[in-house]
Amino acid sequence: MGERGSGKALVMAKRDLGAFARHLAASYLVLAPIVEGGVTRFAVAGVDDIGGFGDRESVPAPSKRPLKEVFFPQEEVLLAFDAGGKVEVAAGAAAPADEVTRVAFGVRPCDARSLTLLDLVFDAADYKDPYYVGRRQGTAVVTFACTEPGVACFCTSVGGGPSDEAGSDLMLVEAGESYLVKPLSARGEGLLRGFDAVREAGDVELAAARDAEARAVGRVARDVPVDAAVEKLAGAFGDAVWEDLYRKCLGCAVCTYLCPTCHCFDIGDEATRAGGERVRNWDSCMFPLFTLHASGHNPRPSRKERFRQRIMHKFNYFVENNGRVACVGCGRCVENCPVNLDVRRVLETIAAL
Amino acid sequence: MACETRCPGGKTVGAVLVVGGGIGGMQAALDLAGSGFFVYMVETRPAIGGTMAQLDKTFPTNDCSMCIMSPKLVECGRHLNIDVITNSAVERVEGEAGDFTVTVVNRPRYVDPEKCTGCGVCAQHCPVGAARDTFNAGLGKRPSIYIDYPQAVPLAYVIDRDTCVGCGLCENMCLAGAIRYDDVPRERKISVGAIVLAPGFRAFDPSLRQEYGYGRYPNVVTSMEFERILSASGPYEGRVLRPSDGDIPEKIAFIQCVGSRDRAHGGRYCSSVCCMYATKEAVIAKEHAPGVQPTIFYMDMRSYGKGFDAYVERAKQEYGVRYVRTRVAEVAEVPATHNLIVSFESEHGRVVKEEFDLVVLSVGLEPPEDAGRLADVLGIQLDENGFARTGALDPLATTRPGVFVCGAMQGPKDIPETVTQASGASGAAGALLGSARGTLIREKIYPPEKDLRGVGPRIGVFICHCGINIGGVVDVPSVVEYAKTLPNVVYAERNLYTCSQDTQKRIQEKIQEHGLTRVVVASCTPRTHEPLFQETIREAGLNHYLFAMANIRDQCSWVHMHESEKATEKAKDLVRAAVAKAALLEPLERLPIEVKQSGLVIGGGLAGMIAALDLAEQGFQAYLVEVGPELGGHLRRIHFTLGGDDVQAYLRELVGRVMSNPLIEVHTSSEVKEIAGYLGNFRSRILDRSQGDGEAGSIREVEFEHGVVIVATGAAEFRPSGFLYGEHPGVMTQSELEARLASGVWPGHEQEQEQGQGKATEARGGLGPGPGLRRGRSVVMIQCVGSRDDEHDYCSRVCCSEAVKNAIRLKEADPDADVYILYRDIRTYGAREAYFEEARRRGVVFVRYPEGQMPVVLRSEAAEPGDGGGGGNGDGRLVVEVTDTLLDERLAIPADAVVLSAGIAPNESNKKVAQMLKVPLNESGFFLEAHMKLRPVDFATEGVFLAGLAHAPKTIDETIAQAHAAVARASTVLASGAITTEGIKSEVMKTRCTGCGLCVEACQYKALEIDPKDNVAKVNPALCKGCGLCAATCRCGAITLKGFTEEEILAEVSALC
Amino acid sequence: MVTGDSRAEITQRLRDIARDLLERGEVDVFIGYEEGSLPLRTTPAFITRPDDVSRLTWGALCENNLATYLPKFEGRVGVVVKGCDVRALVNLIVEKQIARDQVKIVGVPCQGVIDRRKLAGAVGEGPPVRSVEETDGFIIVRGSGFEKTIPVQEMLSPACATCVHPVPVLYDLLAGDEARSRGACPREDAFAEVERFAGRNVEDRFAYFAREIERCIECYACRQACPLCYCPECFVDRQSPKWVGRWRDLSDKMVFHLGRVLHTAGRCADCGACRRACPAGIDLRLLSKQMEKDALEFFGHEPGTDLEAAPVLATYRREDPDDFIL
Amino acid sequence: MGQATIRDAGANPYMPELATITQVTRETDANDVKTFRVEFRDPSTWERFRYMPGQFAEVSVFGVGEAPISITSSPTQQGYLEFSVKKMGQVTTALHYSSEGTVIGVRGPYGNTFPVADMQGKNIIFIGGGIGLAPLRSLINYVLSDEHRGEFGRVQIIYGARSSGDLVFKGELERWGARADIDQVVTIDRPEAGWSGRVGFVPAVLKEVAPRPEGAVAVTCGPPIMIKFVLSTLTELGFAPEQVVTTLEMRMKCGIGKCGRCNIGSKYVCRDGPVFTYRQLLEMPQEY
Repeated sequence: MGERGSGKALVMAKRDLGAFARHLAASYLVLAPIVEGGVTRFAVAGVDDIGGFGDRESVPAPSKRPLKEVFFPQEEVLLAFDAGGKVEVAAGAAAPADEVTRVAFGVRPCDARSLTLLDLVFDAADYKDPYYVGRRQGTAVVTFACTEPGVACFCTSVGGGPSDEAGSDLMLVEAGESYLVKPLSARGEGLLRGFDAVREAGDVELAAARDAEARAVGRVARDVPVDAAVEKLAGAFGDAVWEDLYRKCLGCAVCTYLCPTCHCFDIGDEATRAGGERVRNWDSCMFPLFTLHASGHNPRPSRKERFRQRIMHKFNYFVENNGRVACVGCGRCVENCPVNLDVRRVLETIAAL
Repeated sequence: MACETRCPGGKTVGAVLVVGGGIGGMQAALDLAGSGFFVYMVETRPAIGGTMAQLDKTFPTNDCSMCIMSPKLVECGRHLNIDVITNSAVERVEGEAGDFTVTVVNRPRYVDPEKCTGCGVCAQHCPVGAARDTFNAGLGKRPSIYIDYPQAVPLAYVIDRDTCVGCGLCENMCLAGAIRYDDVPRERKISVGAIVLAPGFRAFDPSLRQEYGYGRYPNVVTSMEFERILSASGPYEGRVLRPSDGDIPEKIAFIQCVGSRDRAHGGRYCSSVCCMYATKEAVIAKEHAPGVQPTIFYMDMRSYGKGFDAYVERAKQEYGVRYVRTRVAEVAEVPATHNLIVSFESEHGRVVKEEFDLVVLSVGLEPPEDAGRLADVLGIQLDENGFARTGALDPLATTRPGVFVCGAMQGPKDIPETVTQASGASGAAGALLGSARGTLIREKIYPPEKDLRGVGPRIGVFICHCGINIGGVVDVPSVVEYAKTLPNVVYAERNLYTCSQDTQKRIQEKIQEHGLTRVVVASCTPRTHEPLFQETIREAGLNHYLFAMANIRDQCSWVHMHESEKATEKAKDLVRAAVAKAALLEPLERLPIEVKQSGLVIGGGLAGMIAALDLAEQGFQAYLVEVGPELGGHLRRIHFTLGGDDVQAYLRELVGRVMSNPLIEVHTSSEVKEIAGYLGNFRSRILDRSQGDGEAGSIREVEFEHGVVIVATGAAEFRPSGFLYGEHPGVMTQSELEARLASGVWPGHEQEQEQGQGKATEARGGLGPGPGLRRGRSVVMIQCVGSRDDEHDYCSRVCCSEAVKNAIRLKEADPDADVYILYRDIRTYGAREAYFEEARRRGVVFVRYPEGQMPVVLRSEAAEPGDGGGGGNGDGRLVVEVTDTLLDERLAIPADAVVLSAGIAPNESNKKVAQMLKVPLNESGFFLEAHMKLRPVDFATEGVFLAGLAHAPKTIDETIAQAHAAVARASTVLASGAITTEGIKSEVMKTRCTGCGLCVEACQYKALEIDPKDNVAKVNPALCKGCGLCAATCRCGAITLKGFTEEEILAEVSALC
Repeated sequence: MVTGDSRAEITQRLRDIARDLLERGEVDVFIGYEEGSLPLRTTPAFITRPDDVSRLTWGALCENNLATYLPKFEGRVGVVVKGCDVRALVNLIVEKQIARDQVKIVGVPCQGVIDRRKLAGAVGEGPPVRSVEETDGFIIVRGSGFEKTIPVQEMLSPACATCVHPVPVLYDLLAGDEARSRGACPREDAFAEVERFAGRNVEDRFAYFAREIERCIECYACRQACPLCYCPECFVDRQSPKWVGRWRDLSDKMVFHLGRVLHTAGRCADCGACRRACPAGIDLRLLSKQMEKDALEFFGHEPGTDLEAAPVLATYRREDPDDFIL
Repeated sequence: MGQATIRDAGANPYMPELATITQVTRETDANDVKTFRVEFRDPSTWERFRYMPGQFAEVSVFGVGEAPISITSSPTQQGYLEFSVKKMGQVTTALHYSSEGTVIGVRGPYGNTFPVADMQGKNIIFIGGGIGLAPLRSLINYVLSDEHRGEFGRVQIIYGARSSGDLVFKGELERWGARADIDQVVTIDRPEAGWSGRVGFVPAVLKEVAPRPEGAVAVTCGPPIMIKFVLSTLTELGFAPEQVVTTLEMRMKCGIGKCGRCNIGSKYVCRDGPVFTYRQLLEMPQEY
């Protein structure tokens, strides 16, 4: 988002991360991956949470819940109305913001990349979603390059990578005892304003960062033939392969809800006697109700069609409309599928058609 | 049918005259009209309703009397085939059974009932305000132009010319122009085939008992006056106050047997109901004014009916009602306070004087005022007490063919007995007139249902004041105003009594006027009143089910009696919920179902045989299934009645009639294996072993289809344990004694014959010498063996009379014999009291033993070997040890025979039958009827009826009446050949159904099955009773109960949140 | 104690059985387990050709309850079941979701399955596990720069600890030796955990469930993984009436979870599928276990052990106790 | 297809305009279809709300929810909008229970429009079934309006319903039928007492009437099964897929191409539709 930063790489000592956290917390609302009941999600974080981020030996790849909920929460009130017929935008719903008030901190590159995909939907040319756009404009994204990608990761297969810069305003890359600090936008630079514990990066740090990046890229285990799959999918709608592929799918929404790029939603009213609210919630193409008509007709009546829709939408329809696959390879759907229905294997199967 | 033989002249008129519009008359009229006869109901008072309309509550359920009765009132009032002729009397009866011509004289009412709207403006302006209010038992005052009570049917005013000053104000005020000062008596001739008498009773006039001071002391009131005091619609609006000063009395004395069991002043008979109504009044008084301390002075506690003992027990334990066994000698007034001093003898013989604030005289029931005149007009005989004479074996028939009787006219009785007899009498009349069934009735034609498809809800709300019942607690006008603000409500109003006939008309007018598409009534309970209102809106063209009810009485004013404001808020909540539900209501369809015109009678005892015969005589096929090898049941063990009728001869005659009736198919040694189906369309399978058991091919499996089931499985004498029963040949039960007496096992037989009493003796089965009982010796009877104890919480009702009967027999045979009856209460209710008296007169010794101290039967230490005889078989003589409460002494009575008055125990097999039919048993193991008071022979399960000992212990005449009643009720179903199902039914949504079949298991009515084709559940709408169990069972939410859809219920609930 | 040998043995038996069933044409599909795409995972395998039976595997990581695929299954199917799985399958037969003659039940005497959450805890934070090896009662996990050997018995799913029927109560074929199954939990110990929990005060108990349920993201993986949740339309999805609001606050989530527990009460035999499927790790076992206990105590009903017994809470008998209702 | 209206990017697209129901017309005998005429409470709304035939709006009953409903009035009829609604789900039921004076929410117009420009100078054949006449009615009245009538050739209307009671817009059908510049055939599925018009299913009637494809455009809307047979009949009659226009129905929530519900292939019915040519349909997955 916004204009590109100067690109001048800086460096800060790892031990100064706490100070940086305090610096950020002084001016912004900081949202960082917090563990709640065993589930990591982006939530308002304290200085210790942020400062401790770098102390972890190695941060396990992406938070369980995706970054998208910072911008597109699972449930949000769009409008409020009263019995007298007054309708207004719900209090607290984000209006377009002129300045950055929030920082998403400790974001992984795949999640940051997902924002550039969501932008295509919510910040489209014809209709803009003011709730998303407002939060997006008001939130800077501070990303940590991955050094130890997870076993389910396949970011490199979808155009991303452990140090992919897309969607980030500021990126921190581990370089020995320091972090290489890369401002990627004016907003990223803004975050550093007034923070003194950075200096310009030297060759040693740059080299160390490069090494770490290369190592990380090497650790992204799978090379998924995404392009081949995308190509095959164009003609695969009617293929018998779906019959085998969907079979073990349970039809739950784990993959779509935890996906950083899935963005389907539902709108409904909640009434009280005095009025009510119009509420938006995540929805999932995996649910039969998603497409069920009031007449009882369902264009996608079985799990097979719904499973196909998910794959087709991400790797075919979205590509047709936007030129990009709607996947950042974060591996959440792979990791969390109750039956280990691995999208990478699905793509491999399709590519092999 | 039977008419050809019974109705001389062959002409049979398909109409019946019912004399009396009380609960008995109404029940008889409704049953008759329901089974195809036109009914003329003649009532002397200006409105029907009778005594029950005056009662506050009814025992033993404490139901509000008016509340349970008013649906019947209204139904009578609006029934197409009941002509209610009030303010009238029967003047002449000519003709004979099958074709009577009756002259009815219509006394002037001075108000045209066709024109009167019941608005009451006339009464408001009547200058006379102090006429004696007869409805309120004289406690209140009323104008000269009046109605008895607000729900009166017909709702038309009447002028009491005795007090009317003739000012003409009412005529001036009446917008309807209904006043007719010049009204004159009119005669009307009606033609009927039979007559049912139900004129009720007259309360004993207690001023005849000078010593109790009634009429002199203001605070001595009759039980009926007290009933009105308790009633919310009474003179004190339900507050317990005493007449002298309007204070709340603390100590209230109830004096029993005022005019009953009293040779000197009233009837010799027991009035049967006073013990219970006094208990009820004591309990209700206590509920109304918790500070009240009621004391009931009684002689014997005659709580002999079903559930009555438990009721009295509750009165004692829960309400602290005090019971004192004594006969009150005198009541005197303390002039300064108008308090009353009650003098009585304590149990131990001391004279005690106790001061009370109020004395209630439990007055007895006497024959109705014009019983004598009626008897003359109708040409029937009265008995020695002035009640209609009937036979013990034909309790509903008067001495004139074609004239039947029911209720208190036949003898004192309570409401269920009356209702039973009323149905029974209507059944008997129906049997007489079977061939003319349906010839004179008119069919109800409804206006077409309005097409409301897609029309949004326009709701009308009618909120009932119900006297002070609701209005005394809930601020009804504010609820009305509130209702007007609710969504979809286009009209709201309050009514004094929403259930009254004029309000029904009003609701219909409002439906038309405001284009209402849904109606909400906020009043009492849908259980009693929903059908009434549904009928009302249907007559206005709305589907029955576009109706919702808010129960702001039971669920609001009653339970929040002391929190008026909160109750008002709650009433609003309840109305809001009902309105929310009403908005979603959809029209539902009632389906017609064909009815097989036949009945299965389970049990071939007295009740079963009578029922089968009645069915046959009414023209329906009967299948009579008896488990034993012979017909007769318990009756086979009874040889004579109290009055001396030869029961066995009667039984032989009855069996003969049953066996020879071509419409009765008898299966003895047979067992019902399976009953499937539903009202109108049952299908049963029985195993008939009458051709032998076990041999190949001898067991026949028979199947038949039938429209109704009558459960008459009977009961048996309890088989005692202890008392040396079965161990000593001198210990026997009453029926065993009776068998011996019948076969003449008594010395002195010859002597009696010599004395010229042979004829009588012969008629009584012939007494002769035999083992076990010898002249000049002692017989001890022990009452309540297997009754009123820990295992049997009920009174067996018949044992006292049986003991008295057999004791008299023994004394007749040998006046020197010592006959003892050890008892707790002697319950010779009704006319049986005379036999109790006779027994005492003959020297039978009655010894009362205390609660919980059963007499003990021992072998005598000093056996007298020389005695010989049947008893002297080496077992020795018997000694009965008992504590005499009167003497407060332990007695040891030597006995050569001990007779155990064993109770009536329910059949074990009842459980199986209950399960097959899905009908309930009560805690004692007897079948539980649909409603203790007003549906005594019906089950909640439609098409299944009940008679005889299977219901509860009862006497022969009661059993006979009940059997007639069961068939009368059944014939309301069978007669029309078709019935209409309820609209509330389950519906399966196929797309949600998984075919798991759990609903099939859950359904108690076998209304569901899995359709094998598409593997989803399917409802049989004819079988579905709309109970909703399947809907609750279905996890997938595939089953909806129409009329109670989840949307509707949730709308109701969320309206409350 | 499971041994490497018995794992291999059972795997071989399963393959033989599957091959046999498919070759004889007794089943159209054989559902078992195969190696998964991640180190700690196996995945359901739908085998239709005898040649593919070699994909089948067996081990302590075979966690899924395959009975969940059976409702309204078209054609004849063979399915591998553990002791707990088959109890769900019995329910499905009782509830007519699959015909007994359409399914070949291949039982495995169960030695318990690994709880991945527990294992993750044992491995600790740090670099991810990249490979796993199962040997003689141990599981060896390896990642960049580390290797840990962990006893399988300590890693078992909590449901396994209270399992009273490790050997399937119903099967057509048994792939293994009954004697080698994990010892059954003594009946009296099966409910120790819920009894302890029930002893806590009501606030504590509520707080526990509130904490669990708060994490729910309404992905309905628990429902979808549950073999007993086969309603064509779940009550949470109903639009008319709408039982569950869209505000998705705690009470709505509670309605779902508690409603689901009640719908499976008297049927659920604690296979643990819901808990395993949940991405938020919500544990409602205590509640469903309590239901199991109540069904047993009040009605003498042990879910999924009797083909003749209908779900106890969906049927009514006069003699059913009701004194606990009020 | 016509160009979708692009709204002011700064506006909140979820914010409905308030409109008052000013007239409710019962359409069918069963009263399961009603036409609601609504007027914006704020007249300036009309400046933002410019629509063309084929477009729809998200209509909301506050407290119940929103539903996409095609606009059945023609932009040539000014000062009000009309929606014909069949009682189906929650919102439509709530609408049915709303009376005149009720304030509802309307946001839109959404979706593309009938390709009015491409139809210029051509004969137009309207083929409707049941409530499917509602979107066509907008275009019919547009075409028949004084200001536009000259831009189009002959107009043919083939309309059918299950029974005479299920026909909608009966008054207009009569007026159209009376016009000389229109060939109109109204049919019902089964014979019926008192019905003197044609009997038979719409595709069969279409086959009989056999409109000529030359210089013509067929516009059809109705139940899916009818559309299926109408499309094949038109093909038989020689209509090229490009000459056939229909509108699709899909479950929708946002109306602005975001919520994902109405996605068919790479199209979003709310944004890229609801009007599609048969050609386009042939290129889309059969998931509607």
